[in-house]
Amino acid sequence: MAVALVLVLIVVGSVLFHFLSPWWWTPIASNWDYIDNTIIITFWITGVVFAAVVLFMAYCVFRFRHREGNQAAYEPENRRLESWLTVVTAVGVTALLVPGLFVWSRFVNVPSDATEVEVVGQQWQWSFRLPGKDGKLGTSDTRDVNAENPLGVIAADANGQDDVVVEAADLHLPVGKPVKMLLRSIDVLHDFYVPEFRAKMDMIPGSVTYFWFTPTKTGTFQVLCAELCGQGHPMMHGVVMVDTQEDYLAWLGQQQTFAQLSAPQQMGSAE
Amino acid sequence: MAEATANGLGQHTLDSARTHDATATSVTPTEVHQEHPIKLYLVVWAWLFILSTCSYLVDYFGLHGYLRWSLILIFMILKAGLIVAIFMHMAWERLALTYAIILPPVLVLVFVTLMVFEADYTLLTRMAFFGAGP
Amino acid sequence: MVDITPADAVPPAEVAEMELYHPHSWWTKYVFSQDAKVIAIQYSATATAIGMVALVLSWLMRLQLGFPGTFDFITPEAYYQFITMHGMIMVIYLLTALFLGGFGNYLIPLMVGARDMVFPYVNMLSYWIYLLAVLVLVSSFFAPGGPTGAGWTLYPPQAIMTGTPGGQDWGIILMLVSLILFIIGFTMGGLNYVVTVLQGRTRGMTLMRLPLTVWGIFTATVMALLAFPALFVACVMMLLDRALGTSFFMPAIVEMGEQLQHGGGSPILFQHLFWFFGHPEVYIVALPAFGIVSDLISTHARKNIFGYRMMVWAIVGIGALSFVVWAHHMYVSGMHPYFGFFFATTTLIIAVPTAIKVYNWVLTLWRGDIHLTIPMLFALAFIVTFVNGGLTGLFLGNVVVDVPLSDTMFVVAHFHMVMGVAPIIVIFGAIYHWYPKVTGRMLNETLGRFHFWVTFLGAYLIFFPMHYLGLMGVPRRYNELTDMTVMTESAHHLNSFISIMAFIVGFAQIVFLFNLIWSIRHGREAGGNPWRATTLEWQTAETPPGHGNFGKDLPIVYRWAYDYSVPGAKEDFIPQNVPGSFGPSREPA
Amino acid sequence: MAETTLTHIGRTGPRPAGWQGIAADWSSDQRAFKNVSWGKAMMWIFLLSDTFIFGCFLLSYMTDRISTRVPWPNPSEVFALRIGGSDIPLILIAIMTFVLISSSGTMAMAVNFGYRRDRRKTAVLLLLTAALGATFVGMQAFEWTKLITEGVRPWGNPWGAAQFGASFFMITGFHGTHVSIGVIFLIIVARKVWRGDYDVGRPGFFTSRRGRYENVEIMGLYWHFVDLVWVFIFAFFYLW
Ligand code: HEA
Ligand code: HEA
Ligand code: CUA
Ligand SMILES: [Cu+2]
Repeated sequence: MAVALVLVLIVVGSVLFHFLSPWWWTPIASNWDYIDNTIIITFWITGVVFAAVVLFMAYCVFRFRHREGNQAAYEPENRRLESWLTVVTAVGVTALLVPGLFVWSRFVNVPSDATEVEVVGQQWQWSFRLPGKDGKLGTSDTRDVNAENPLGVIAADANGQDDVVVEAADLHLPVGKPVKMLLRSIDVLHDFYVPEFRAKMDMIPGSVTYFWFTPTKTGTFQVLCAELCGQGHPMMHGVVMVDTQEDYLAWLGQQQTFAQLSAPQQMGSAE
Repeated sequence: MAEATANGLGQHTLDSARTHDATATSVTPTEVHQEHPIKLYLVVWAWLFILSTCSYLVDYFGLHGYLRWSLILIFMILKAGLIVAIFMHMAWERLALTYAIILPPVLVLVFVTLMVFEADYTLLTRMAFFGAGP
Repeated sequence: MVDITPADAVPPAEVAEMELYHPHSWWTKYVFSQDAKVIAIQYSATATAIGMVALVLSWLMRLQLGFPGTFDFITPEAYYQFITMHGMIMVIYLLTALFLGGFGNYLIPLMVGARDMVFPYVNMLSYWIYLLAVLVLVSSFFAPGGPTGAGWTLYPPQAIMTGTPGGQDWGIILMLVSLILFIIGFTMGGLNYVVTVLQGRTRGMTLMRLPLTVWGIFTATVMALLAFPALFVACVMMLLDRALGTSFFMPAIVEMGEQLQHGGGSPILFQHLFWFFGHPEVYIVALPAFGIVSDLISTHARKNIFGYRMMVWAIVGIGALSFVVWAHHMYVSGMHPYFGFFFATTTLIIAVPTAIKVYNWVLTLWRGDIHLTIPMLFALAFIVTFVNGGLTGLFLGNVVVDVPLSDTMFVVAHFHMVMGVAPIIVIFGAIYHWYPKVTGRMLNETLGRFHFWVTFLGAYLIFFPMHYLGLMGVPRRYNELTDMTVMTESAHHLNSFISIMAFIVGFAQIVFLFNLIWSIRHGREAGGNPWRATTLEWQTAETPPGHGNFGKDLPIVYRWAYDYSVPGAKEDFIPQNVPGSFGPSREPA
Repeated sequence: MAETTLTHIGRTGPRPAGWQGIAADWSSDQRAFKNVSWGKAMMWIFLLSDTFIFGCFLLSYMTDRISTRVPWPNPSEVFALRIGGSDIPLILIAIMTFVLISSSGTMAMAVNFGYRRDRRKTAVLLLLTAALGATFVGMQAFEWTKLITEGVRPWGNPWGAAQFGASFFMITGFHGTHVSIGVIFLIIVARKVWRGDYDVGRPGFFTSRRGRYENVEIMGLYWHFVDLVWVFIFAFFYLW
């Protein structure tokens, strides 16, 4: 009896907790509400299954608990029931998978009007690079990283000269424009994660990874590192500010390009 | 494989071992003798030499591209097949064992295939973002 | 085709009775023993001991998370060392060793009706190498720089760099060496378990008459033999990267402003190798639990397991499929983006055989005669926690849903529910179930019920709310949750609550350990078959079984392992070695 | 299915072949691999596990080689030997291949004579196999020395990708270790054959099981496997 009751309470408690607890995701600030919707679908399907299985179990424990003189039924198998259940499960799983795959294909295929922004991770800070006037990011090389060229932009690449370099500071993005985040690391694995944007992706040294999104709300958002990258990992916060177009341009105007940043050093070496 | 068992090469003890068992309910070790004519081994040996020479010649003549790769693979598979089938007596084992051993490596092949794509993708991003290479 | 085979028709023996190795001295009998049962106890004791270390580590982690800033000795370095060792010990040195080395050694020979493992000497070596691996692991706590803090996934490049504790000290090296030793030791044991099941069964014991426990352990062992090689290779290559300066996993890297000598390697290769091992590994610790719980449910519900044949195929199917889902741990690792489609599909397909197992467990309860003994309670708790954890696995498996949830506390909650709670609970149930066979005495019932309720409800309260932290976006592997916009005040309270529950649950384990030791002398005498179970281990002449397991003659098997409540039979169970047919012995062909 | 039922009841007679044979074997009692002893089954399964090890090694090498932008040294030139004034590509490797294949040949014949209970021939052939194996390891040592003097290191080499040396030393090293272990066991088995342990069924130290001539075959399985791996290494590392 007690056991059956506890099982029922577990289901009731879990469901109540789900609906009543104050712990829920942050308000979304990107176009990935598709993801939220998929999660909601998943919650419904799995929630129903969980409740059904545990309640059924509770019923069995209550109804078929041992009493003097009881005898269990002898029923090795029931093909019909088994295949029927298999089919239902397959349907449930498909209902989860299909929307998921559709959203994933959106997630990996970047719209052509997205602007590129490069994020560079290093222990334990974030830097950024924007393509500059030509709209193209120059190539980079970790071997070229040094105090003057912290992002390792290849100086010989003309595309790189006008790139805007934001070293260890906040990133600004214009609201409503799709961006493709190109993720690069010069030391270990990191992961660029803004909970409000829902999207995240690891950065791997020696390769460039990406994800894209469209910021839909202005405001200040915290960047978290979501891949263990050494003892400074939990401190590796950053800031992304989503601005209106004017604010964004104002900010952009104050930033320095790679050419500007490396100029004093070139003069210095000329002496 | 089935033919190999059927053509009577070796494994003549199989049947006798079973009848033997049947009569003696007591426990007797069944030892299966993999006896095959020595000549068979010599022939295989010779073939392995020939195939190795062929694969060596692929390099010696400096063949290139798909021709080279497909020849290498063909000779490799033939050699591996001979070793496993004849030298390791797989051809005369019962199919239960054969499949139990041959099938799982398919998982490695899946892994290999995926890693080909993965590695190509890595190379692609490296070329695109880091330039063609030092 | 269900053939109505006359139950007593058993083919004549075709395998030689093995000769036993007879111990000559106290040493060879109890220490360097070749008896699988002694080896099993050695394995279990070692695994439990090291498991307690991991439990204490989890307390320390929870101290830090629940009460941040209160405990100065838990530095970030120390925290990372704790989670790494906690995770690694729990998964490999506790669960894998306990299920395969412990339960496998004890139960396989007994359940298949063999005198011992096929190669007892190699089996013995297996344990000693395992012990060596554990000692190497423990030694890293005392090495300069402490154990590695790279997370149990040991991802390079950070695992071998200065920013990570133990990266440029001894920690990582000892960890890798210990893993390599573990794999070698395990392979020796694993070959024994597999060959014993395949080639060493008694007369009449067909594969389709094996108890599901054996099926679970057997399949898990086969998987381990095929999955551990990937870890072995990854460890060797990482060791070379660390010790010789090779660049298998190391691209060009700037470490704290210094250019390293490495170049051109592929960090993601390690991740693939690790998870090619790692995903099968999580099922390696799940399948034995699946098998054992099936037997517990069937025995204590006095009813045959429902859909035995499907259960077997589900185990085998899960085992095979789990080799093609590994990259679901890497959805956000930056691998080839199109892999997401493939791996999401395979991952969700695995839910189908798993679901079948769940259905069959609850359908076994249906119209059963449920005795709410302690093993049965644990079995019920297993179903609840496993279904809960498995269903959250579906969130993570669905690639796009994994994007926001990956590397958050949601993942931590998922895998604790499905691995840290569910199989551990099965272990407890199994210990309550088989302890009488091993020692001849029952465990104390009152302490047992206390242990059950605290562990089950406590663990559920620890890990169920934790999902919601992850949903909020709280990342895992953060020792400091301050300065974070996602961490609300109430979330901090939730964390403290979780920690308090963790201490309570941990305390219950100490009660359990006490029960284990106390009952060896003071438990109620059990007799040979206290649960009135059908499988062969309960039919031995002596309890605990002697060397050689079965006395003079090996048992002959006439039926499957689940003849409970057969209509027309005198008792509500018919042991496997009882000839003659009673009613419709409709065992699967 | 008729056969399945038959084996259940235990009638004798030839076991069915083909798919029916598989079903019959797996659904029979006592053992799934009929006519396969414990030792042999264990060796096969071990080799399967080992296949995964070598598979993973080769696949890691492949991944590293594909993903690096640095050109891969041309093995044909790297492993060339200067004989009589001209560079002959890969010649040493070719010879090593032939040596190893020959050892496989002698091993196969040793197994054969073992089953004919020809103690003398078996032992001699086993020793010959061991000698060829040792020669192989010796030549590998020579090759390593040569490359090391030419500047190949695990962390770099004069001609290109650093992973070249690393993969080379790792893969051939691991294979060489297998060969060396094989040589040791060959000598042990040869001694047992020579002493007649397998004729009288004397229990072995390692397994405490009675020795049988089948042990020679089990040894052979291992040895052929080592040769088999070399076939793949030769194709993928040296020729590709
Ligand atoms: C015992 C161990 C175990 C088991 C059995 C599972 C089972 C599953 N796991 Fe879990 N998992 C882990 C242990 C385990 N996992 C660990 C340790 C990690 C983290 C490692 C780390 O990063 O440190 C992890 C991480 C992990 C991830 C990666 C998350 C990330 O890092 O981003 C994913 C993603 O796909 C995943 C998925 C699944 C799925 C789909 C299952 C499925 O097999 C579950 C199937 C079961 C069910 C579905 C429930 C029963 C079914 C029904 C009742 C049927 C009804 C259902 C429907 C109709 C829909 N797991
Ligand atoms: C089987 C595996 C297992 C088990 C049992 C546990 C048990 C527990 N784990 Fe652990 N954990 C992992 C596997 C496991 N864990 C892994 C793989 C990681 C990831 C590491 C990484 O990120 O690298 C992790 C990480 C992890 C974290 C995340 C750290 C972080 O990301 O910052 C936390 C935090 O709360 C945590 C807490 C706990 C707690 C409170 C318990 C328990 O205290 C829960 C309650 C206790 C029990 C249910 C009983 C346990 C019984 C025993 C331990 C053994 C006794 C055995 C016998 C007597 C036979 N664990
Ligand atoms: Cu950067 Cu974690
Ligand atoms: Cu997984």
